[in-house]
Amino acid sequence: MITLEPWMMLVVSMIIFCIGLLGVILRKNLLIMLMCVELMLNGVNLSFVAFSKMHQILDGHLTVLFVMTVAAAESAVGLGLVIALFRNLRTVDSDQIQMLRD
Amino acid sequence: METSSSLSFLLTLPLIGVLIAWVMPKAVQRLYAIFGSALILALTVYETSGLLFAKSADLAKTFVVDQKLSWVPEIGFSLSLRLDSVSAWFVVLNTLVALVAFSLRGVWYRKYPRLFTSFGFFLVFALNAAFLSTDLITFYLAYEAVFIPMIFMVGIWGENQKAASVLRFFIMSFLGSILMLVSIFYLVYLNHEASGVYSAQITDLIHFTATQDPVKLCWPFMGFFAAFAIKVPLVPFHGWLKDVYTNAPMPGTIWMSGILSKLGVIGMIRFVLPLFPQTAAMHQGWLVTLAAISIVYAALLAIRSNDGKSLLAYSSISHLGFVMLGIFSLKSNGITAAILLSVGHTLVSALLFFLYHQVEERQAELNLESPHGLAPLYPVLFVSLFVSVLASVSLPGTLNFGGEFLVLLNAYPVSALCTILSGLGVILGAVYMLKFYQQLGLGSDAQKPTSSGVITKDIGAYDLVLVLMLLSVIVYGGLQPAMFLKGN
Amino acid sequence: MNNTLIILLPLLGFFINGVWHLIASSKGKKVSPFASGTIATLAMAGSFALALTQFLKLRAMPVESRLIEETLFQWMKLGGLSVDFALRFDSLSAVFTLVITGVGTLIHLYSVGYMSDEENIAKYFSYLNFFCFMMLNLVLGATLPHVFLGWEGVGLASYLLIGFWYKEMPNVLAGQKAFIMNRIGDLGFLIAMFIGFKFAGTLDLLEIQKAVLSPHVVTVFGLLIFFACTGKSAQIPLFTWLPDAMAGPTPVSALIHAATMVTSGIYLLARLNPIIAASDIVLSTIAIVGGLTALVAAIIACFQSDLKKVLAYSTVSQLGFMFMACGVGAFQVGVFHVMTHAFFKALLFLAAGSVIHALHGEQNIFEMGGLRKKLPLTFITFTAGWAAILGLPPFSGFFSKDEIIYETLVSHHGNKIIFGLAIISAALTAFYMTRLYLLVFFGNARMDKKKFDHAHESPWVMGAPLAVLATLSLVGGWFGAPVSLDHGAAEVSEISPHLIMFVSVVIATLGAGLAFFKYSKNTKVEKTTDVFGIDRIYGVAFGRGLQKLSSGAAKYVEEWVVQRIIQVSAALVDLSGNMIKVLQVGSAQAYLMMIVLAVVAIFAWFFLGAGIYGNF
Amino acid sequence: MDFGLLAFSIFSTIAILGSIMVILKKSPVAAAFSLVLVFFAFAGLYALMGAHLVAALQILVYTGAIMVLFVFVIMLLSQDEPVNDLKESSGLFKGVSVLGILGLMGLLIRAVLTARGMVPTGTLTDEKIVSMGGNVRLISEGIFTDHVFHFELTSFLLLGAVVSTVALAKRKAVSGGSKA
Amino acid sequence: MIDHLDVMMPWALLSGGILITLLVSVIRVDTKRPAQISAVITLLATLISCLGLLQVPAETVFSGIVEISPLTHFILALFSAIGILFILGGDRYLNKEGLHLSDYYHLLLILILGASALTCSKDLVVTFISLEVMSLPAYTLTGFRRNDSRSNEAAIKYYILGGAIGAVFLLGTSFMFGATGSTNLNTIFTWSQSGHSDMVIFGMGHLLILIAFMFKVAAAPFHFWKPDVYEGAPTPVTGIMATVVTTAAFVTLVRLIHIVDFNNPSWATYAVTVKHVIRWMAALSLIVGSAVIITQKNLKRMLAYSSISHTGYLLLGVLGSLGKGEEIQSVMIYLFGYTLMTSGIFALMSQSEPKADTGIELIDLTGLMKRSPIQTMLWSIFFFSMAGMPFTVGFFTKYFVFMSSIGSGETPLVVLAALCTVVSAYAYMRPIALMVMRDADPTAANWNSGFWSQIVAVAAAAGVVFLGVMPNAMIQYLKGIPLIH
Repeated sequence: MITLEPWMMLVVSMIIFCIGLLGVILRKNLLIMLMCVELMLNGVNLSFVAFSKMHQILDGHLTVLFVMTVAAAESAVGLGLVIALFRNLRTVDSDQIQMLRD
Repeated sequence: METSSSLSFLLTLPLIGVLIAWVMPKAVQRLYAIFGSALILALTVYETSGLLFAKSADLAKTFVVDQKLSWVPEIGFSLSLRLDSVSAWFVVLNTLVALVAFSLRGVWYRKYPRLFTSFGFFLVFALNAAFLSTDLITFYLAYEAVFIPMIFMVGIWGENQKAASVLRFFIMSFLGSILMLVSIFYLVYLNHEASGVYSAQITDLIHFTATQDPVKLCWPFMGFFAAFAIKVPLVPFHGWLKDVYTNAPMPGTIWMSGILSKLGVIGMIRFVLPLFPQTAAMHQGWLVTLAAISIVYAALLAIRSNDGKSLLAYSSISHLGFVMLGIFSLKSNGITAAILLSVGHTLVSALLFFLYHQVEERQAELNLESPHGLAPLYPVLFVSLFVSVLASVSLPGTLNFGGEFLVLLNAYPVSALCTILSGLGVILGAVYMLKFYQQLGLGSDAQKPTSSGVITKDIGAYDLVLVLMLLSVIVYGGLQPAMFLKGN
Repeated sequence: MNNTLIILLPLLGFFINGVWHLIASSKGKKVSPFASGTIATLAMAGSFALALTQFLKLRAMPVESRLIEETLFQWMKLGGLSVDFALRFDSLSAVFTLVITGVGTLIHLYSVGYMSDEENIAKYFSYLNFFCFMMLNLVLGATLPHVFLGWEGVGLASYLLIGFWYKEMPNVLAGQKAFIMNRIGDLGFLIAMFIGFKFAGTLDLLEIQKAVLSPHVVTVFGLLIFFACTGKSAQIPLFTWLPDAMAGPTPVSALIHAATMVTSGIYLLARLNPIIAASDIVLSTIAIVGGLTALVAAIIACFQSDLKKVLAYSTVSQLGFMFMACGVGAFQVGVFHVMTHAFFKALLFLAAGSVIHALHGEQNIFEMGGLRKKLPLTFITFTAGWAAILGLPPFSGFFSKDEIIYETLVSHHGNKIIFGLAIISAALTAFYMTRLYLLVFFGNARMDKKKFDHAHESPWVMGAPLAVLATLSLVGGWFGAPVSLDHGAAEVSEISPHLIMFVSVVIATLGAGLAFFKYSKNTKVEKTTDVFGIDRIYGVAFGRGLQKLSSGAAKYVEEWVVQRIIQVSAALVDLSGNMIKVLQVGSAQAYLMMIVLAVVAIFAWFFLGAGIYGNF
Repeated sequence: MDFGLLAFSIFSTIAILGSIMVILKKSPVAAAFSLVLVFFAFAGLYALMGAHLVAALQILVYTGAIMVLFVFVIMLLSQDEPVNDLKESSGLFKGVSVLGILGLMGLLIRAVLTARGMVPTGTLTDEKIVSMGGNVRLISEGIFTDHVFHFELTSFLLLGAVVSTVALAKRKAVSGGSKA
Repeated sequence: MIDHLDVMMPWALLSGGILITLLVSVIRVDTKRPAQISAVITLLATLISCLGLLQVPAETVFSGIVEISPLTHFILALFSAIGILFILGGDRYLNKEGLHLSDYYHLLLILILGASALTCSKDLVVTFISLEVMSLPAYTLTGFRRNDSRSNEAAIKYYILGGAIGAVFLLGTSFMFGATGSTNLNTIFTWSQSGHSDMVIFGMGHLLILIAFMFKVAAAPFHFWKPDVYEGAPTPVTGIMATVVTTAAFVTLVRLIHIVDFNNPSWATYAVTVKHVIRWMAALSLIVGSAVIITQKNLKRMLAYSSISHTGYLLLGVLGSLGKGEEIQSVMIYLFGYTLMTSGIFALMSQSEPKADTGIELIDLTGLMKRSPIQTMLWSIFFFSMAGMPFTVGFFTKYFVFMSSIGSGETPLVVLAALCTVVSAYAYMRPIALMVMRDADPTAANWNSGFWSQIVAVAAAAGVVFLGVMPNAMIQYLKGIPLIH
């Protein structure tokens, strides 16, 4: 009988990671892009826990805690940047910010 | 062979010259530069007199000086200098060329004169270092360092198209030299693998390459060859030359054609042939062909040139082709003859550019398409110019004749066809050099310019003394080339 | 010491006059022609005197060891090559030295009068002295490079003197042409030296003759040497410069382009005669080329209207005779003709100069006529020269030319073709010389009346050399060739020399008669005709051809290949930069996509390369 | 099918569908709520693996803090109207991106599948964790013993984030600055 | 922890200094000077205490997750010095741009803290956190010109890409963790020394980590962010990124590459894979950097591409060091030299006063020779050094990199690098040509040498030339530093 095994979690985490990545690439709304970055981090978090489970250790859990903190800080800064941009350009569309090129 | 510390003064003196230039008032920079370089010249001749004037090659050997200063011992760099009868000539010529270049009057003594003088002395320093060094890395450093003042010299005091031309000059030369650098690294590395010592000493590397398969050494050989072929330059690596020669200020042109090109010569003699004797022998066929093509091709281009500087520039390539022919004969006699010829070429090209500048000072628009007939106005100047032209067409009795004759004599057994082809260069040389002289000096009845600010007098006393000095060396060397032929 | 002094005196004269000229001209002063000329002439006269004493010394020696050698210094030494700067005075050199210094002295003297109006007189004399110095180097030099030194040196002097009146560009260009055509020949000389050194291991003139060389090498060497001679001695194919060289002052033409320099080819062949004579191919080439040159030049001379040009082609033709002599192995005869030719041709030129001088520069023979009364001395001396070149006995030309014609028939290497060429050329010589003679001195005066009235006999400084040379033209042949070069000399032959003598005189008379018939009355103006168009062909081939080649090299190779390669590589780098830049679109998401693609590529590579990893 | 697998299937399906919704929803608010859904599903997955502390913090930090922040900003910037920005990109771009991501996903899954049957390096089975005082206790101990450097570093991270946010969000720029 | 206080002194000083600076700026809100002075004093103290500890042997603290070694002290000292240079050199620029906020100094200090933590981390999670500690201030500083949309844009791009790549790094960490059960580098290395069957997940994780740092050092094809970010960021921030961030990232990259025991035969095939990846990236970076640099007109973009090509050279050094840890000094020397010249260039760049707000264009340099010979000389020295001309430190940096990669059989790549050097040398000579050979364009920027920035530039130039002539001390010291293990 099939039972729940950590590798299944890993597969899910990979799928979530990739969906997050795809979201960052495809969405034009900066806020949604930021959300997708969170999605990626979540995917990785899941894999940490799954690996932790596999190895029968708890380090992965600890890591996830720190990642969460980092994610929070990062999204705060990200949102700050988006706000600053919005003040100047009145937009959160990533297509509007292609002045720097070549 | 003696070991002494007397060599380092050949490097320190010009550096001191650089420093003093910034103390001297701007108004006396020319005077200072002339006296400074003359003093260095005198000291250099004194220092090298044992080698220069030795009666025989064996006697000269006793005057060879070696000096090794530790520099960056961590990676085996050392400042290895060697003064032998080859480098002695180049070192002396270097200062002599500097003296000639410094003697020219022009915009460089009005605009940033201190910078000009210090660049000049720095060139002397870097070139001396390159000529004396027997450590490949040191040589490379000095070889590259020459660019720095040269770029600025063309850039600051040059003529119209200077930016493009100097960039092209820099990039092409840099391309060659960096390929050489990679080759040097490669050899140093291989030597390290074999002997466990990091050394770029030419002697060590020669020992090493002697044990190697010449086919394997093909690539490093090409790297070295590329650097020096571009520097000399050999056709078809000459694309940079004409523009930068014509756009450079005259002292820069004199430096470039007179002595910078000799970096390639000494590189071939000192490094390429000793390091890769068998590889060079493998490639001798096309090397000799390339030299012959350079001679004829550059001469053909010179015939068509209607600008004095570019004519002289092409003639420089053509004559250096003879030097290369002598070197690629791969015989010690041929190489000795090539050294003789490069001494001659240095003197003659410095002299020709110097005198051409004198003519230019007197008549601004010098187009070789029509005759100017200036000779009767400035008889002494034009007699000097004519004698220099004769030396350039290597009339017997001049230094260049001895060089070209001996080069061809030694190249003939290697490749009769290429020698005959090169011989055509002698004929073509007469064609364009006579054109050069005739269009400047002969023909129509010229009038002295009346506008102020233009020199209307014949060549000045100081300039005349300088010219006579060079001419006497050329003629003396033509009659007594034995002095220059003490082997390498 | 004397050998050295022989060459040093002209050198000294060169320096004195040269420096004098420079000082004077930079101060804007004029040099006295008399003083300057005296210095130059004295230098030459001293040289001549020394040469005479050396000659007498030589005569006193036993025949087989007639050689006075002086080594000044070692010139070049490199590896197996050792070249001394040495002067060798032997019989052959003696002839040439005496001719050079003797005739030279006379022409210097003549120039004092002829060039008295010249502004840069000191320069002129310094050049003349310089020429003599170089010419003496040529004939006294002991090694091939030394000969080459003189060889090029006389070319240079010739260049300078042809273009002496350098304000006229054609003169300069004529000089340039001479110099460059000579240089073409010199290339042969150079390569001959290389071959000589490669196979004989020496460049010493005596040693190289002793060297054992394979027939092949000898042939190539000889042909190259002869090629060099065609340049210097104006033979086919390199003869066209000589007529142009008449742009120089007439005494120069007399000295350089008639008496001395152009004969240095003969000198060289005679000097190297053992090697030259060792190859039949070389000899017959020389003979054929010489014969053809004699004929062609003679034909051209018949159609010239310029006084000096006629003489110039005549010189070419006479040089052809000398080469014919060498070509049939009769070197001593050739040298003999050099000597006699030096006398009478110098005389003819100087007399022509006297005519030109009298007519203030008029050179067209159809603008002359009837001058025999006006210029009696010139007329008489010219007559002597005329007779000599025609080969009328007992004038000097008779002896030498007759002997050449004889040798072409009877020598080992001679044959009927060469004989035929010689005979026809001799007839033509008589024709055009007589034509010239008649047009200048007889008939009506065809120039302006005023000009005719102004014409007057030259001063004594010009007259005296004429007289001396006329005498020499008369007696010069009586001594026979004072050298003994016995290679290929005629053996006992069934053809009597007297028969040939008779034939040649008859032929000369026929030619002269024909000319007399045509020109004694009829003085219809003839334009100069470029009979063979050789000059034109050369102009196209060398002048335009070289220009074309040069512009072709500049355009097609330099611009389209060399510079284009640089431009294209620069453009390629630039293009690649711009193409890579296309990816830099400015959108973070696009960047991320490219990163993803790169990651996928790396992982794919990892899996492909890592197929052996792990347990799958 | 046991409970774990069933719960896993449900939670993972919710998570995957929720994430897909995040990138498909036109309105940012809708996307944000989809994301919340995903976070909840993740909490469930964590709980399934016995990571109770992580599950709890997932809810607290992500859903409680980060997502609130997001929604707040969305509202602040009035970005709640739906915009179909997926249409804006070119088909090629989308196609290549999707293909690339699918490839990446395949490779990543291929890689993690090799982790099946991995030999555990630790010995902390569920039973042992319970015997040692539970998940939370062990983790907390870890934070203040072995991972104290992480902790301290994180404090500077937060400090940096605070300063950053302040610097960025300051309404008025000091124009001209002090021209000292 | 307390027993390591002696070696942790610089850290204590730095962290304490950050807090004090914060406090100071809260106390005196009206002026920014106190924060500036406090920051300089903090960095100075850190620098001095680091220099005092340069000879202390390496040891690990915090239960093996932080390694304190001469290298880390050296790097911290270097970072502090750079920090001081940029605070002083950028003073003028900040005033001019109205950016003179105390936040700038806080962020700068935190960035330096994060960067130095990155270099001494022996744990992947710590690496991740310190990466973020370094990156967050970097994002903010990039967007520090809040009223300039270009600056915003650059920050956002940097942030989006950096965040995504951070996740990628974390995924790699997770894979490593999954494969080995630990995130500690020593444990991972020990694990790799014994042959294991599940290498795929490990290798994948390793590659992910490498990719993340390749992104940080901007190796092609992960370089796209760099030109945009460089251009948009305020000039001193660009300078900080080019020096501190790049150096920290590179040192960490080298450390992370070597967590696999390449000498172990079971990793031979993987070693080849990694080598290929690095080789390709080096080649691409060289090509991209030097080919695009010649098309650039904006000075900062130019320097961005220049730094991409320098990344290529550095990767050559990394390649040379692969599997032989003792060879790594080529990278260190390169970084040191590169840092020196970049500091100088940015100090000079902050002296410009462009007339248009498009940033500093090449055209702004035209005719500088006439206006300011000293600045021209300084520019020339730095550009010559960039091109690797002799008698500048740039030559020696290239020397070591070339030597070490020739030593590992990468000669074709070195030839490519040499050719790229020529191409980029053209790009470096072009501004010199503009300065010297052209008259000033009417739209060219004014150049006013501020006191401090000039001192910084002169000091950097003196360092460049001195180390180009007498590199002994640098070589001796950096040779003696073991980077790995």
